[in-house]
Amino acid sequence: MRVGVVTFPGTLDDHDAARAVRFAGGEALSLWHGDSDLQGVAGVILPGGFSYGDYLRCGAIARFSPIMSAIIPAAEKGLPVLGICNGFQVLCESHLLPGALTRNSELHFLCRDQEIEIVNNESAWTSDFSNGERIIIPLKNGEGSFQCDDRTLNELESNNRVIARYVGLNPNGSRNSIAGITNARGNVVGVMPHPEHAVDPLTGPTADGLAFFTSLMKTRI
Amino acid sequence: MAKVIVDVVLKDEILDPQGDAISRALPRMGFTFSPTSVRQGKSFIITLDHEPGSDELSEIEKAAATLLSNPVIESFSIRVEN
Amino acid sequence: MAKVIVDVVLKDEILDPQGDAISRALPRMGFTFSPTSVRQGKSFIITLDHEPGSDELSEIEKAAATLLSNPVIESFSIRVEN
Amino acid sequence: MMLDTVARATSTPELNQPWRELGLKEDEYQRIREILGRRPTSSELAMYSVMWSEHCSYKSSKVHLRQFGEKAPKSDALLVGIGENAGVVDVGQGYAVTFKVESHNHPSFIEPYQGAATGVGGIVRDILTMGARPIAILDPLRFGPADAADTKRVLPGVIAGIGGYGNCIGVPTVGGEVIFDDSYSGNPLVNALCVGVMKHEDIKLAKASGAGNLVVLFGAKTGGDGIGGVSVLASETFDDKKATKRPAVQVGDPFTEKVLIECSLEIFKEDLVVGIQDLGGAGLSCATSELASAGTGGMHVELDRVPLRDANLSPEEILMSESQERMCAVVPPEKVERFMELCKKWDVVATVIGQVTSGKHLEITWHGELIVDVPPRTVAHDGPVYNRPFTRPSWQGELVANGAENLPRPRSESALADAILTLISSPNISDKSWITSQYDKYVQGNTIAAGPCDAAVIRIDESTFLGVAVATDCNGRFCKLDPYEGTQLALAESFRNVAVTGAKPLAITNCLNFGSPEDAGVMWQFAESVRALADGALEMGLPVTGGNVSFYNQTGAVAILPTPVIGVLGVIDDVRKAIPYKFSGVKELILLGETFEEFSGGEWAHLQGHLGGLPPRVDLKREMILAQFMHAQRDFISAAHDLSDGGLAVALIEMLLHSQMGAKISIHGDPFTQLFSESTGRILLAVNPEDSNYLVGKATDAGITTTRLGESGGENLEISGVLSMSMLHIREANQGTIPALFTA
Ligand SMILES: Nc1ncnc2c1ncn2[C@@H]1O[C@H](COP(=O)(O)OP(=O)(O)O)[C@@H](O)[C@H]1O
Ligand SMILES: [Mg+2]
Repeated sequence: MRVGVVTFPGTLDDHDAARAVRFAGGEALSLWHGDSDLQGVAGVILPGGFSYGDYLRCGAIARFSPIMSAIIPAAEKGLPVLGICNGFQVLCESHLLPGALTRNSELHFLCRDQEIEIVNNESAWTSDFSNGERIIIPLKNGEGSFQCDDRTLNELESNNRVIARYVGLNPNGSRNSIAGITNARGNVVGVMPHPEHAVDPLTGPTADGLAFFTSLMKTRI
Repeated sequence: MAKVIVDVVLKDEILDPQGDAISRALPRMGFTFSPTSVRQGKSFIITLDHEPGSDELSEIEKAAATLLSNPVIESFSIRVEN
Repeated sequence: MAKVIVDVVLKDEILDPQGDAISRALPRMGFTFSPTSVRQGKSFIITLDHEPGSDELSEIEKAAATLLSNPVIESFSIRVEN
Repeated sequence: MMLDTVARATSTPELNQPWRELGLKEDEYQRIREILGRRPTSSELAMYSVMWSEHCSYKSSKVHLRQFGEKAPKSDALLVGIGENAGVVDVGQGYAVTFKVESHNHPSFIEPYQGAATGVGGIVRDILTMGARPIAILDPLRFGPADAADTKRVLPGVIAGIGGYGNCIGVPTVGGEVIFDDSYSGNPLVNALCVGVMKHEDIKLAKASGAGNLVVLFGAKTGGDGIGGVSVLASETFDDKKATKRPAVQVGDPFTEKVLIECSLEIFKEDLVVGIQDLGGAGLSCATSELASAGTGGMHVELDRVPLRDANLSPEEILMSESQERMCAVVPPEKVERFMELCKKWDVVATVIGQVTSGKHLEITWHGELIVDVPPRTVAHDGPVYNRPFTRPSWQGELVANGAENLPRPRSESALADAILTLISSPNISDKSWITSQYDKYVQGNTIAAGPCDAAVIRIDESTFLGVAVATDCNGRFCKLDPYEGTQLALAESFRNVAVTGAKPLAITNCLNFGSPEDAGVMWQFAESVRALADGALEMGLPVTGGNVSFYNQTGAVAILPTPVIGVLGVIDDVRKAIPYKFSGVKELILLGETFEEFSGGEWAHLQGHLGGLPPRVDLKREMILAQFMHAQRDFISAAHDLSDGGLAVALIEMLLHSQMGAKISIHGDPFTQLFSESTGRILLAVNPEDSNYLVGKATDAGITTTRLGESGGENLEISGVLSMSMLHIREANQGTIPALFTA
């Protein structure tokens, strides 16, 4: 299965995302921000980093790139898209996902091994987990606090659109300890911690993150 | 020459940890005025080499609404200085 | 009730990569107004439950000069809104 | 103001020039006149003044640094030595690794965030310039007392600045040091080390050769950053106080640097440059004169082509500007089109500003008029050389006579337990994760070990698992007591930190932070330190591949502790075999090395407010034996941790805390000495009980003293007959200090 990994100027974790796709048995294809051809990929990953320096707001400028103008309509039609960290921010800025990611409550960048609980295993990117499964993957960002208004929060909670929550102390002030969400259809997922950095215990805290990528391999499109 | 300033603030219901941190720091640093709240905002100072026409102002307003602020969490206002 | 707003901007001679990034993004996104520069600033909105007296304003000014801005690279101004 | 051309300089030989304001000495100014056979133009004066400054010319340190070449051991690993932007060593499989430390002390004191951020940016460009991908950053830091008000201003800003820059350019920050001492109150040290990796054939050098090749400036536009004093040249007369005020503070743009890294690496891959130099201190003056000087000498630059952020800059200011995120490349004409295409792809501004000529001079014009015409070597390499006087300070004798070995020692169970708690909760020893968690250690996906640990371990090849281990160290108190021994102790510790991972140490870099070279006592400390490092490197057979000297670190007349930070890099053939710092399950704990009554300059003495005596004795040969043992026996060692600050008590507790374990041990002899001595050449091992006899046998064969301490397990630290403490209690004491001091 071919999975596109987008590189914006300032993207940092594209190689890691591609490695994770390969570890999961897929083929990673690099997509350049300035192109608008998705080359027939079966899914797209927006990796972490600081697209366009994250100046203005995280993900704000990336949203207007040519590649996003191809991804947005495709995602609306059901193409699986996973946004990790900065990718999650881009998905929110693109209105493919609701809410926004804001400054961590402790006001500084935080890199640590974070326990999260998968609370919805019906999305395209979480089907290889079981519900309630607890995993440890790296969290690393300065603006990872998930915020939205009460109505949106209600909608997310009552429609089972939260896919993962932080376990224990809320690391960044996210509402309801939300670590990741999905769109109504379940094909677009945003997650703040980094599953692509947990596919090999040699370089990550665990290999727990791999299931995000193997989930896609099992998704029927 | 003119400056068009777009002020962006977080909506009231959105958590503002930076504003809160400042509220907490003020008394610690010996300041005695006691605000009911402190919020941190952003501003964009757009300098033009001429007075902006109404077309330009409405373009700037569009930029403010789409690029410079995120309507999900922020609101904005525009002022012109000469 | 009153709002005292402290506007903080980078001094003119200090590089503002954020402002520059916005300048570059505008034409790419199809905006046609062409600023000579875009600078990004910060603002602190201090809400009080009363009109600030002159003592309070001078305290706020002191806070602006020490806590809210970094005099090495930034300058500030204060405005009061009711 | 009238443009000061070469023609004008020739016709107005007596014009008064502000050489003194620019920091030149009278004889230095006269030498410039002799070299040129006329007075310099204001642009030439700007170039010479900054290139002949202490920072750029190493005029006070040169005579000493020569020892690194003179005493250099034979090393097959050394591919590029001192003199280039950074040294390069061969790590096998066709890979080469480059690493270097640099200081950004003074800027970080003025503006902690930007000072530290641009420090990281600068060292990363030095590494990139060698043709390498930057793969790791380490940050040796020194601050005033942890509870001082100014430390609360400086430290959080420095940490945020390092993280803000390193995280954003996607290079993991994986190690370093955080040390507090009074002497750094008005002069914190912000050093940054960067490691880069490349294939042998990709090594790039900073030289401009081949007449007709083009000089291309690429990266950020040039603004008025960091040109401070030089702006006097731009004023009507140099005593005109209205001189434009330029910011001394440079602001970093990590996004531009990230793009510059990717763009440069693509340019290197297609072999489009014959020489390349980053723009750091002294900006274009340095880059053009160094490139030309290292090449055949001739270069012509049209300065008015330099893209500007501030259109009002004068030519002198453009030459001096220290705007960040800029590089200068020498490109053959037939390759320039492709070069420009790649820059366009990454949205990097690139401009041809000149070309290499067949002449011997660096000529710079401004709108067609000649404003600089100099032999580039005289600017870049033939600066003044000072043989500054140095003498052992008169107070040194009294200082070393007063050893900490004579202080009253804790003896009772409760006094020993208190001493342990005080030690592990003290700012120097306490847990630094509040700091390290602000750094992205995972980016690039090759981090095998990152701080807190002895050495960072980074994989450089995903298929063969080749990797490197890097550490930095320095105990400035030891160096104050004896700069020679202290420097070798720093070398020994850094070396041992690499060795405990099982890596083979390969090369040394250094950042020599000292007070004023005009103080004969400081100069003595410096001379001793360099002599010690050169001797030590020779004894250990490791090349010093580069480094940096930072002088004038003092507040008023009081110098900082002499702080020669030593970095050691080692190679690991298979990172899967790297010895970790933590273990799980029940292990036997074994101490390698001998313990003597050595407390002077140590952490316990420091907490008693005491500094005096002689530092621990160092034995580099023993360190080498230990390293060989660790490498040879790595398959039988579950975890290892080197003993340093705070001795066995601290090393044991750190290892247990990270492994979430307690332990039951017994010690023989004076418990205080066993627990708190800082004798060097010691390593704590955790091994599977079934391997312990074998290991102890092997160590004994190698001539290494071993002590079987006991076993891990339980929830307490029990030292039989001495004390018992709850690990939970210990953890709280260890972890609370830094967050309590620095959380906003
Ligand atoms: N303490 C030192 N030990 C070894 N080499 C040094 C030391 N200080 C400076 N050097 C070497 O001198 C050369 C010039 O240093 P520097 O001017 O700092 O380089 P750059 O401008 O590229 O940062 C480099 O090769 C550097 O490694
Ligand atoms: Mg350099």
